Amino acid sequence: MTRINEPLLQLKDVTAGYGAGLVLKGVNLDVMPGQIICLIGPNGAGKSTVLKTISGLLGIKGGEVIFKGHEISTLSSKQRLGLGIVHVPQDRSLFPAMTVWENILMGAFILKDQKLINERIEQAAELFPIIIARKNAAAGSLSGGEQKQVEVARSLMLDPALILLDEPSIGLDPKSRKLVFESISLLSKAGRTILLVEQNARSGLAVSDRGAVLEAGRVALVGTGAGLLEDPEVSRLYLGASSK
Amino acid sequence: MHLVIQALILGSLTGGVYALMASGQTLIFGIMKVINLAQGAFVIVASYLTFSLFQMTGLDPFLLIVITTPIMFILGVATQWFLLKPLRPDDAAELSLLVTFAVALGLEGALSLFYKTTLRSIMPGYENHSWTVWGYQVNEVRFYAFLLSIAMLGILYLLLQKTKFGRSVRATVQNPMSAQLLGVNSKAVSAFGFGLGVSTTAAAGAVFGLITPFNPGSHYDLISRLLTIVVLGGMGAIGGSVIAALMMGVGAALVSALASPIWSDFTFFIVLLLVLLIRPRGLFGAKVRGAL
Amino acid sequence: GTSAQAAAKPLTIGISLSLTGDFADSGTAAQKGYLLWQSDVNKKGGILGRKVAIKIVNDASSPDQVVTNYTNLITQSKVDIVMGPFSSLLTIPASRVAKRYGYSFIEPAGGGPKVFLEKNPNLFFVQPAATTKGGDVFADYILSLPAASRPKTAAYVKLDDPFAAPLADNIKARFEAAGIKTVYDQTYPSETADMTPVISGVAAAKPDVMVGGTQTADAFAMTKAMIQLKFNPKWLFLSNGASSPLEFPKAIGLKNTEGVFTSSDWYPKSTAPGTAAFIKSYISMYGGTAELIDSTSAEAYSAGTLLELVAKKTGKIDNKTIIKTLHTGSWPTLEGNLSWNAYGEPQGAYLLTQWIGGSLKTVFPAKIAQHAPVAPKPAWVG
Amino acid sequence: MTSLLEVKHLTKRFGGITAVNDCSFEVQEGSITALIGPNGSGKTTAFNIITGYLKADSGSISFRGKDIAEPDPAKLYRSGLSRTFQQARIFPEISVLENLIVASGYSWKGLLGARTTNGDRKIAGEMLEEFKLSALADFYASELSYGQRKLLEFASVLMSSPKLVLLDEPTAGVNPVMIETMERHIRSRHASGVTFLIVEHDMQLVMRLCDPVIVLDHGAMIAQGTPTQVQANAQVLDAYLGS
Amino acid sequence: MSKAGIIRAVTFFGILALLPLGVKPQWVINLLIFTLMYSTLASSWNLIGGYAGYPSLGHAAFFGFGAYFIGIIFESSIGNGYNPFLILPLVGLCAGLISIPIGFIAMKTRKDVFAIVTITLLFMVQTLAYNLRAVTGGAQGKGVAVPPFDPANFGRPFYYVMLILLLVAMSISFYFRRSKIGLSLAAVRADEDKAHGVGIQVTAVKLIAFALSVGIASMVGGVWGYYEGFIYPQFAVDPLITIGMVLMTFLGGRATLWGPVLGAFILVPAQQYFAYEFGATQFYLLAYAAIFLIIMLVLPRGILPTLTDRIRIKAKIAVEANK
Ligand SMILES: Nc1ncnc2c1ncn2[C@@H]1O[C@H](COP(=O)(O)OP(=O)(O)OP(=O)(O)O)[C@@H](O)[C@H]1O
Ligand SMILES: Nc1ncnc2c1ncn2[C@@H]1O[C@H](COP(=O)(O)OP(=O)(O)OP(=O)(O)O)[C@@H](O)[C@H]1O
Ligand SMILES: [Mg+2]
Ligand SMILES: [Mg+2]
Repeated sequence: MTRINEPLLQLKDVTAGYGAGLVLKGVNLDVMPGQIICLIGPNGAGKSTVLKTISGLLGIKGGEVIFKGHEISTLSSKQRLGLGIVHVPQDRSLFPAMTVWENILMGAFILKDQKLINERIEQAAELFPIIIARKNAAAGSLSGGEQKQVEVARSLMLDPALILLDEPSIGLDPKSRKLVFESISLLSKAGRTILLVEQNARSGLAVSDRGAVLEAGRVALVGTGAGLLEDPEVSRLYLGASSK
Repeated sequence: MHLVIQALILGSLTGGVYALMASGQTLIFGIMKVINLAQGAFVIVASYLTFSLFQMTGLDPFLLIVITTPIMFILGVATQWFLLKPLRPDDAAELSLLVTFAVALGLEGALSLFYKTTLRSIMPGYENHSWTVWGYQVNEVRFYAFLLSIAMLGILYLLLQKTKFGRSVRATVQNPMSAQLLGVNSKAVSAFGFGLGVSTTAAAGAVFGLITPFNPGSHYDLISRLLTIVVLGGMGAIGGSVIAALMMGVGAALVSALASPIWSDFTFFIVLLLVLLIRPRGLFGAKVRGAL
Repeated sequence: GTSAQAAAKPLTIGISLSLTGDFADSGTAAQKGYLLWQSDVNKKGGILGRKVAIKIVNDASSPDQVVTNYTNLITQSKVDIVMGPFSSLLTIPASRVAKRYGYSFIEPAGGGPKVFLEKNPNLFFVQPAATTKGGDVFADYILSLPAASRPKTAAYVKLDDPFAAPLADNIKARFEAAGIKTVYDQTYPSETADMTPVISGVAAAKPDVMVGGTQTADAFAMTKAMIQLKFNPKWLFLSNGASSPLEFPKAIGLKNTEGVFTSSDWYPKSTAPGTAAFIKSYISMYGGTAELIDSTSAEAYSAGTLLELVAKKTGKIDNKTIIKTLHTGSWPTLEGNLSWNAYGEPQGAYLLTQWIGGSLKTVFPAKIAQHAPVAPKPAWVG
Repeated sequence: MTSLLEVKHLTKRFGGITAVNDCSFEVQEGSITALIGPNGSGKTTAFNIITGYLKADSGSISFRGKDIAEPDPAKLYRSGLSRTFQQARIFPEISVLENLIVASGYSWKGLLGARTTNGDRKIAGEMLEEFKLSALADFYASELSYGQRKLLEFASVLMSSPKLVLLDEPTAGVNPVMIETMERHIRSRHASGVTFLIVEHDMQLVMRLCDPVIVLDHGAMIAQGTPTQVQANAQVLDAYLGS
Repeated sequence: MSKAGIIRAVTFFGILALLPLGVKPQWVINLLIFTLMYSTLASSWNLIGGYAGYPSLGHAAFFGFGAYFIGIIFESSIGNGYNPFLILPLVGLCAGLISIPIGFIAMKTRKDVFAIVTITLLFMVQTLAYNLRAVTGGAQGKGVAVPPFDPANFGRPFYYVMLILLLVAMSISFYFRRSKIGLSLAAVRADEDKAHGVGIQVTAVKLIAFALSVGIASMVGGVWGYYEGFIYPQFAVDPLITIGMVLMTFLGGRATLWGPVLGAFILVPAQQYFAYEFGATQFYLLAYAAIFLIIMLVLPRGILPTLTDRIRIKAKIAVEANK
């Protein structure tokens, strides 16, 4: 991948909402290739909504979503997936009545090459042994954290250009959380671009190249991950004072 | 004793026929979460199709299944695409009840226009043949239907559990949003799955037309039985619905032959109630962790 | 002036029929009979110079709709006369509406005991006898046989409805009194689609004669079950369904009909007055052959005929006249000579018919028989 | 201090998995006890059993000194035990405000009264204000974001007057600033005598707030003590915190 | 109640109460009787099927119970014709009492299973109606004595009784919406386990809703049996009656006050009119099905909820604009 100074993904004045009201009121955001960018902000600011407009779960009402130089906002989710955009949503996204194994296979739904699939499963299993250990368990019977682990493992089945991770650390125990953040760094090192939403903002910003603060449907602030972490104003408003 | 054994034979054969009808219903109800009140009407449509094709071509009704299956499939896909898909996902399960009821009425109306309401039977000449085995009568058509239903159920089971398509159907139903995110064309898959459920009525319709006289209104009697079988078996559990259909067939036959037909359905309903009270998810319904 | 105008005004007759739903089959047959009569009577110049205009509406086999329909016909469409519906179950609510507004109620299809218990003097049932007496003629025939060749044992299988079951029970009472042993007696509910378990029970009891109190679909299903189970009693009587010249062979195969007894009010070979003309005009209107005419059509046609006869006799056609006139004398129709008791129960008898050589033939009473009864019944063809 | 909740030899199996394995612990009245452990260690299952949503295979539970033979969620709630769910469970088809009112618990007589009284609205309104949800008061709860749902559920347990509150990962997905608000509420309730049992993976919060800390692994208790003790425990480091 | 609501209710009931005094044709009254009958049935079904989300398919069993109750007591004599109406509260009370153990058992299951359990109940009651011949007359049916009302105004008493029953059903419906019972039912509908867990008297409110619901249905059944004059098992305990009330409720809008009434006022006249006018051409089923599908596709959540949702969304935009 060439590291030119052109963003992989660009949101230009994106407006979107559910039903009639607007949740996103003109979001502008550039995501550079190979970077990890962390989106933080209060609950209900519209972070998840931003990710949905990128992956195509939600149509936009105005503005542009540009991926590799092309406007993609009219494409279906499947087409966007074909372009290499993978989205791991915030809510539980496993198929509860299917086994863990079938869930993992579903992650590779658009792949045809069985060998490649097997390889990827092996790689994912190294990070998250649970997908082998609980292979035949119904995914819905797993504990919250276990499910999150399977979800993250599932997202590794594809080799996407852009990964949208919506709070991957929710429900994870400290050990697994560390693993997840490590694998995010690894993915990025392997050339993937990652748009991460985190409430666990300190951990999120720490692994990120850049950070952005979303407030009430608009991007209020952008900066480097470290820069935002240090900013006392950001700390007070978004990171909480007591946590360190 | 002779009577009991004969009733057992009759009951299991009839149960096989119902299992065939219920298989598609189970697929649609359990896997697609649609309470399809039109399944009985689809069976009758298939019976008429077979009837007409048989009259026109003289081909064996069992052979005609090859032709009627794709037709029923398309009918199912069209129903899903134009009438069920537009429903909002939140209340689709309940509203599908209404839509499919209207579809059933519409089909009944259309059939009455074309065929009038005369009772018809498909009569290839062997429809009433029976083998005499140790003094017991085994009806040929029902026996074939029994085999056919086992084969169909096997195919359905394999299709749903072991293939990529089957996985995508189940995935779409269990979590449409995340199926979409993984590249499943959930709209097409839903339509296809519904079509599949309806296409099983092709075989069921042929068999039904062979063993019972039917008219456009015959679907009313079918639907409550199909629903009960599906629920008793545990919604979506294909194997469960076979057992339930057999239970119903055998139970009804035994009570009819030994006690009185007027209490046979009653007995079956009592069984259903007891099963549901002890196992609210039906005989084979899986217990899920749910929101805990 | 006014009388000529009144004469020119068509005579409107309102009828509600079950054209969809459970009873649609017979409802349609009745519709054919009514419309045929309308066409015939209008060809003759109508009734008393007035064209007959029949308004048929659908009750979809629903009792709510039948009440609505007769109320609408009488109070909205203001028809001159109403006639009866099909099914029989809808007859009672319908006849109550007619009576409320002083309308006569000539009805071709509601002949159950409760209909006559309504004590409705406006009602006239256009069949030879109350429906439940339909089997008496079969009992007459069996009991007319020499004691040695009579059946020794009998089975009764009957549909739980207001007509079929009492009909079979009437036969049973007569048989038992004559010493024919009952070896099987069961009622089955109307939604029984699969008759094989019941028939396997009958077969196990090995009766000489089997009496089926049947309606339509159940008669077909029952016969199919008998064929499948290879159960062939020496005498088989099916009260209804088997009497349908069109449907019965269609449903079970013509060859299998051989030897089945049933009872008829009207059938194509009937010698009742007007039959030939009726058949001719039926075929010219609907095509087909005489064999394909359902007796329900003849019943409906006869209901119309009664109006003609009343008008001819009295020179008037209004509800009061109809009611008063029909209560006296006897009235020749396709159904034979009809006369009624005070509450519309006809006082005649049915004919015993049997499927012989592919069609229904009268076999009893002997003096009008077209063929001798065939017994024992030949085996099923399969 | 006396123990408010006592769990003895609790065991729960699902097929081949032993989710809770002969587990015993106590929650002292007036404490803020933490229940921690790796994913799948049985914390939620223990909660589900204690609150009557699941039946234990064996073991006993006593609450307020009384043995609870057949835990029933409603009865337990009325006797002062309320909880939140790991995956926030709100009533999606009723409004955010009414979600709080429903959870406030009402008597038989109250059942016949008005759907929302002015008093209800005032108390619930204040609570929504605290969690920045007032603008959404009349919206369906199904329209909330993930974190807002967690906040709503948390707020709803504060609506009644419980003796013991069980919180299952209350802060997951909640903004750090809002976590502070939560913490404040927990402390103020605690000050007025409410006992808490909290499952939480946010160790900083646990260390700040809770004492004692109980650690589960594979369904069994492996450690118990003050935050500092637990943090230093080798087994805990290995199984849970990672070295 | 809001001012607009009071005006709406007073106008609606006012017009309906005065109508028979001006409108003489019995066919209109007859049509309105059936319309009011289904409005009441749908409103009563809404109590349990709409507010509580328990889709009962067994209401016709209680409807039939009411019909037979009246039929059995008044088989041979009814005095001045008004006695059957006076006994209706007793009918409702009995049905309500009977429903409590039934509901207690049936509502232990999940909601979709509940639908099947209740339809099973319906078929069981129908079977009993057929087979308990000594009481019900079995398949022979049971006649009710003919009321001695003036034919010119024959329908009027039935009309007013149906109207009163509708008023009762709608009042209960209104009360449900405005009381904590309604709020509790809404919670039960949304998440019953959780509702149980926050101390809501789940069983009690469900049983109250069920008992009131079937109590009203049974009273309507009583009036129906009397009006019809003759009761057969397959008509009195008829799945189509249940389906009718469900369809109307869904059409107008579940869990709303006016939805079920609206649904009935559209469907009943349409159905009866189509059957009367087009029935003979057999197009009636097609036309009926078509209307249905069109409404479902255009207003997928039922008429009222779709409309109020549009209004709500407008309000939401206004809120956003103010922010
Ligand atoms: N399905 C929906 N229907 C209607 N409104 C919604 C829906 N989902 C979210 N919203 C609204 O959109 C706004 C933004 O929601 P979003 O889920 O994007 O927030 P978020 O920033 O991801 O919050 P959180 O940190 O809590 O996950 C919220 O105010 C919420 O009320
Ligand atoms: N209904 C069930 N069927 C099968 N296994 C189950 C079921 N419920 C829980 N389990 C299993 O029991 C174990 C404990 O689950 P539990 O949800 O209690 O974990 P937890 O400690 O809450 O984990 P987390 O921190 O991830 O929420 C897990 O391995 C889980 O897979
Ligand atoms: Mg979010
Ligand atoms: Mg947990």
